[in-house]
Amino acid sequence: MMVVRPIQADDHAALRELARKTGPGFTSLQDNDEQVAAKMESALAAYNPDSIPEEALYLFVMEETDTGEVVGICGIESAVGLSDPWYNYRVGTLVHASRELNVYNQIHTLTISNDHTGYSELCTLFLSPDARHSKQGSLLSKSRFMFMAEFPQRFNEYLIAEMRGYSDDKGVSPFWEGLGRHFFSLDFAEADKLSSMDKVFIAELMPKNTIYTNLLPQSAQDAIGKTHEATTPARKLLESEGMRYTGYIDIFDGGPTLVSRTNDIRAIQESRYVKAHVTDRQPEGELYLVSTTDFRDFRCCMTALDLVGNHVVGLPQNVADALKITEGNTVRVVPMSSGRRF
Amino acid sequence: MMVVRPIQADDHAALRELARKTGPGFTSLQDNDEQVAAKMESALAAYNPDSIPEEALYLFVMEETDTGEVVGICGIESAVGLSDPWYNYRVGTLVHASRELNVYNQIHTLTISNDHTGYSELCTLFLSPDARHSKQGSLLSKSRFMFMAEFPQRFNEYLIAEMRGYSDDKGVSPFWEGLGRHFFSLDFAEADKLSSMDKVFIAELMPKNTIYTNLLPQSAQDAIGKTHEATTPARKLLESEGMRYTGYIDIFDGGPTLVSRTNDIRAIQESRYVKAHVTDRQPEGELYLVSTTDFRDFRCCMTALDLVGNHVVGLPQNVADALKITEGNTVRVVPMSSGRRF
Amino acid sequence: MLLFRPLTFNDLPGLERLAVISGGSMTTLPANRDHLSHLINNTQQSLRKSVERPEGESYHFALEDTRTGDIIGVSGIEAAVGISEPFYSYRMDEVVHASSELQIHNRIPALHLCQDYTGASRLYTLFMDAGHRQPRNLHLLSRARMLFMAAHPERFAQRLIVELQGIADENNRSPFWECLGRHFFNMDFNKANYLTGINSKGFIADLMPHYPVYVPLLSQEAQDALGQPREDMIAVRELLEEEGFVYRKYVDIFDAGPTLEARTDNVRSVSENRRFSVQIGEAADQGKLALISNDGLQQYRCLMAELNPDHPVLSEEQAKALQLNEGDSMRVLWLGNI
Amino acid sequence: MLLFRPLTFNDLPGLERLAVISGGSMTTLPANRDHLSHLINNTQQSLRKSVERPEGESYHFALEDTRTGDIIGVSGIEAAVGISEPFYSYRMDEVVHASSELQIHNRIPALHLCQDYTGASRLYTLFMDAGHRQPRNLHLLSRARMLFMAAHPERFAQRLIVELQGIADENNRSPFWECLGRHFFNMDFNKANYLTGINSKGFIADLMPHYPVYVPLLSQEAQDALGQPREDMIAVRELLEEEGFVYRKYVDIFDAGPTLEARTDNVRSVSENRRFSVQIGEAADQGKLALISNDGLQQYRCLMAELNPDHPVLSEEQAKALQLNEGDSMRVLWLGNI
Repeated sequence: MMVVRPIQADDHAALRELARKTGPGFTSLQDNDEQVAAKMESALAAYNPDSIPEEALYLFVMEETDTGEVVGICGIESAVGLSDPWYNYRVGTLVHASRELNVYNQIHTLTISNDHTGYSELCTLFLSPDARHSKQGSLLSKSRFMFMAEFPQRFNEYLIAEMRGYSDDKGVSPFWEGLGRHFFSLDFAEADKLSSMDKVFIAELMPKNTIYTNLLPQSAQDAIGKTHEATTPARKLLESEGMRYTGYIDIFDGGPTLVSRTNDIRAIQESRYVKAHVTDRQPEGELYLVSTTDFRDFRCCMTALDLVGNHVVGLPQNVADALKITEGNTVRVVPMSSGRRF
Repeated sequence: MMVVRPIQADDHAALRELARKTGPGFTSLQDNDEQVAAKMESALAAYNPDSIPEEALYLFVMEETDTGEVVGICGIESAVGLSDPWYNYRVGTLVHASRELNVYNQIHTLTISNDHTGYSELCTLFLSPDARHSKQGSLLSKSRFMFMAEFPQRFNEYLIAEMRGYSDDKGVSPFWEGLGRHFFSLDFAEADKLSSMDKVFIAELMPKNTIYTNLLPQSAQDAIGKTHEATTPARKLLESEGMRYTGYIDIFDGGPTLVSRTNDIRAIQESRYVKAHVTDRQPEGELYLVSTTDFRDFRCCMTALDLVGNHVVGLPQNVADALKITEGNTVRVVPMSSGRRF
Repeated sequence: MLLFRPLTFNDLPGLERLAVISGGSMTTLPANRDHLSHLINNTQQSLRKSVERPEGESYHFALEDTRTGDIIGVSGIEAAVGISEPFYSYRMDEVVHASSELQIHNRIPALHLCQDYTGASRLYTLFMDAGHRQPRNLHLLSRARMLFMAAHPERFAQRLIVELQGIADENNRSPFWECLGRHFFNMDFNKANYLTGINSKGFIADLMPHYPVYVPLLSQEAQDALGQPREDMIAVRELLEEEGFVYRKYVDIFDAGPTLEARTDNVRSVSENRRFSVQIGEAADQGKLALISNDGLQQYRCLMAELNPDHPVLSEEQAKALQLNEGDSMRVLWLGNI
Repeated sequence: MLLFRPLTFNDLPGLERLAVISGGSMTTLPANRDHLSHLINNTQQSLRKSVERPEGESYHFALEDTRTGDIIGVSGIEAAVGISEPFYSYRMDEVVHASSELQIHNRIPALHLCQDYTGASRLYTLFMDAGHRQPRNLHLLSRARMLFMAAHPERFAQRLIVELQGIADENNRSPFWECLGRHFFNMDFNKANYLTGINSKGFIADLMPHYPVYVPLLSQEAQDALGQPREDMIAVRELLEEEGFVYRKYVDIFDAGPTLEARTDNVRSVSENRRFSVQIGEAADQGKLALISNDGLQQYRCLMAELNPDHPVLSEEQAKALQLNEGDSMRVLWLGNI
């Protein structure tokens, strides 16, 4: 049984092992002892039941309960931009029109913004390649919404997720080539490496005045808000939960940021409390997310359910075991996917 | 029975009568022969089944079928800003921070934008005071979503609605006093009158550079995105359908613009086709919107239903009559309000 | 003899001919009869008006071949730009982008749409028939205006500017326009130029980029054109530089041609001309080249001739052309070798 | 006698005393020993350096009372601002907002954060002990710098600026700062001023408003302070205006005090001083007031005395103070009535 739960100190070796598998594109979890240790440390600090840190990184792992193996990781930043500014370009529209000349012109612009300051962020999602089946990726990603639904006071009113931007076969970003490159004395590879550690310097060097996109090469214009091929499934998943591209892009590669009011996320809005009735039956049909109400011992699984009236669900024993609950405990449930109400 | 349907040429007298009741705050339907005639004309042009005009004003009236009396009006602009630019201020955030000095400062900004160019707009909602009961205001407002669900190709991917901004007991807008006034040689009353006819001149005179809101008087800052008291119920209704304030405000009074992807509007997303089964029974329980699939003869009512399986609903005879449908016709239905799915 | 004098309504056909052969290369000289007649009318009204400080006046002059009566050139002065309608330029500023952490300090040039020259006087609409484009004629057509300014200082501002046409190819295609203006106007350069000539300029603010434009984002061709005059303007530029005009990184918003500026009082032709009492007689054998003018308004006349620097004497014909009599005062500007 | 000369490390205590009594009113003279010692060190290194064109050098001078050895004033020159760290000003431009339909044409002044003076030389850090603030001493302390510039033109830029302190009340509270800067720095003026003095200035770009600030949105008090010098700066301003400095609507980003500028060559004290061969003897009875300097670097000395304008003769004491011998060259600037 796959269960998602907060990371613990003794997950260090497993996390280190996972980091080995991520590859160079995955900047938030690199094959690097120091980074892993730092992540671990800040994540452990976040799970403090007695206080609500302004900036906390909540990290979760996905564990196969049969073997104890950790096969995935995901995270939530409670608030971005409170130490170093959080930068985006915002895509805007300006109409330049003259009735006198009968000219009407829509022009798109890019403006530096810190509009997402303080927003919560979905981050650091990685699932071991051999575990990428049976909707386990969806469980890993969406389990975070169950945690946010349970502990809303720890998160911002708004939630964002950054999608990796488009780059070509050679790994070159046309958005960077068309815009950023002119303002740097660095080549893409170097800038890319630096940006993975700290994006503040990019903002220092990027143009601060509004840019007219029609002055950029077509390839750069086309890359605005375009997701990297490898990230497209993640984008679809988040869009199905109500997150939307609203015109904010990465200042570096032009990749889109998805945004939603946290409470408008489908899984958060639709989830509700029920009493668990542990049965021998193995229910069939629609899959649900089921999570516990604990903080440090938060656990989330994916399973079919027996809906017994409005307030009770039947759960098989193996799920109850994975969640560490017993008959009559309160759990939070929500259907895995959106669907019709009537 | 109340039914909402497209305006027709012979509604002219009724519309003129309705306009008499609106009062001075309601700029889009004034007690003014010319304005009424112009509205009428452009609305009639919009209901052309053979072509899809780029800019069309779809106007609907609410009729009491028993008496034939017209008691309300509502409208949809298919696209704004395609002739004259459509202006907003966008509220943004900039972080000014220096690690060296240990200073961190969040500053809000106002930037002129035409970002909503081409968006569809909900407009011109007015219900005769004696008809303001029994959720008839909701029927009038939400019937538009049924029309948009039925004819999506006539509308933009995004939908906006402008809310009247805050003004004090004397009708003075603190936002205007703190910002706009400095850039005009006109007083508020005069500017207000002019703006009801044409907002372009305001944009011509308003500052084009980004404004730091912290330089404005506190009363003006407080009015940013704040709705006029009289408009608060309308805002709540639209928010319950998923429209959200996303930081766009009126350049004149600071009132919020609500935005949504058109397809994300609850009533549009959840509505679906069913076959009508006309019965003698008067159903009870949850209220639904029911609309026909016709264009010029589009009609929408509010009623309780009998859900018969997934694809059939039982409707009482008086509703069928009001909708001008018979047994077996296809209608679109959706619950009046959002609710739980499971 | 070539005589420099204010335009009159009789000049309309001649002016139209010049406008047509200029091929729309000059914003202020569109081949549009209404506009040209308006331009003559403005000149006549401005000359008749009693002026204390410069406002909306404009003056246009013809260079007439007195033998044939043909107008072979035109040039003008606008008393103060930006008064009745806005006057736009791009100012080229540098924006610094620095990262102390990375030890990078970039200076990025950017174009700012501005109205910094509002209130300045402007020399403009200089055009001469190709057949007469010799240095001497050019000097007469351009500098006779400065003598007019010297005679009527109250009519002009302390700051004087000239916009030189920017780089364009044989089809009058401006690389700067193609890269920048076209995106905002949706039309070709010639059309935009023509419309600017005949319309009020309010629409420029409606259409042109309002945020600064970063120079590195422009095409190389467009960057190369910044502040560069068209090839056939180089002689004009040299003439103006000799007069004391300098380029301060202001360029035309359409073709990026340079705007040159000077303090009006410091312009050589304004400050260095001298006044003499008119003597009529035998002209000098071996004189020194000079511009000679009267101090009139509607009667303003200027011509180029050789005079004896010690005892300048006008011939009968010259005096008559200048409408001067023995004992009147004349203004003389000694010229170098041209 | 009051002697003007470069600062040396022996001056540190005296300099510290001045910094303390200046009460933090001057950004460049914070009461911070490290910084002051850095300032002396820069002066000494700059004087020793062989310079072809101005870069990061800075020169600070002491006005010493030779009887007591006390330092009663300090003043400085920065060779080129904005080179090692950015140099910011606000430029006051007008933005035109016009509606042709309504026949409204508003000109709205706005402040633009800019670095337009990058590369210019700057006179700065002028401070004198209150007990000695007489016009003659002020002239010596300020203008002796210009003689130094005249002696070493290769060390300075063509453009020379001075920033005058802006309006502040008795508690050193600047109305402009209270209205604008405070919102962006979250600290009071004195602290910001102090931090600006001791830190690199990169943080200004991080904190200050980057978009133009519309003047009508400022408080009336702040608007009134734009480009106005503090009351006790008015004498300095007059001195500089006599020297040919003009205010071109650039103001300090903290207190909105005016920046004055001049072409270095045109500064009166730079252009009008003359050189004489040194003669030592009986001093003039009824001489004309003058500044006299040598052309040294580390040995640069300047003092004020009355000299016979026709045959300037130095006294033994003066010659010694100036480190000049009979037959050496000295630089003399004749002063008017002070």
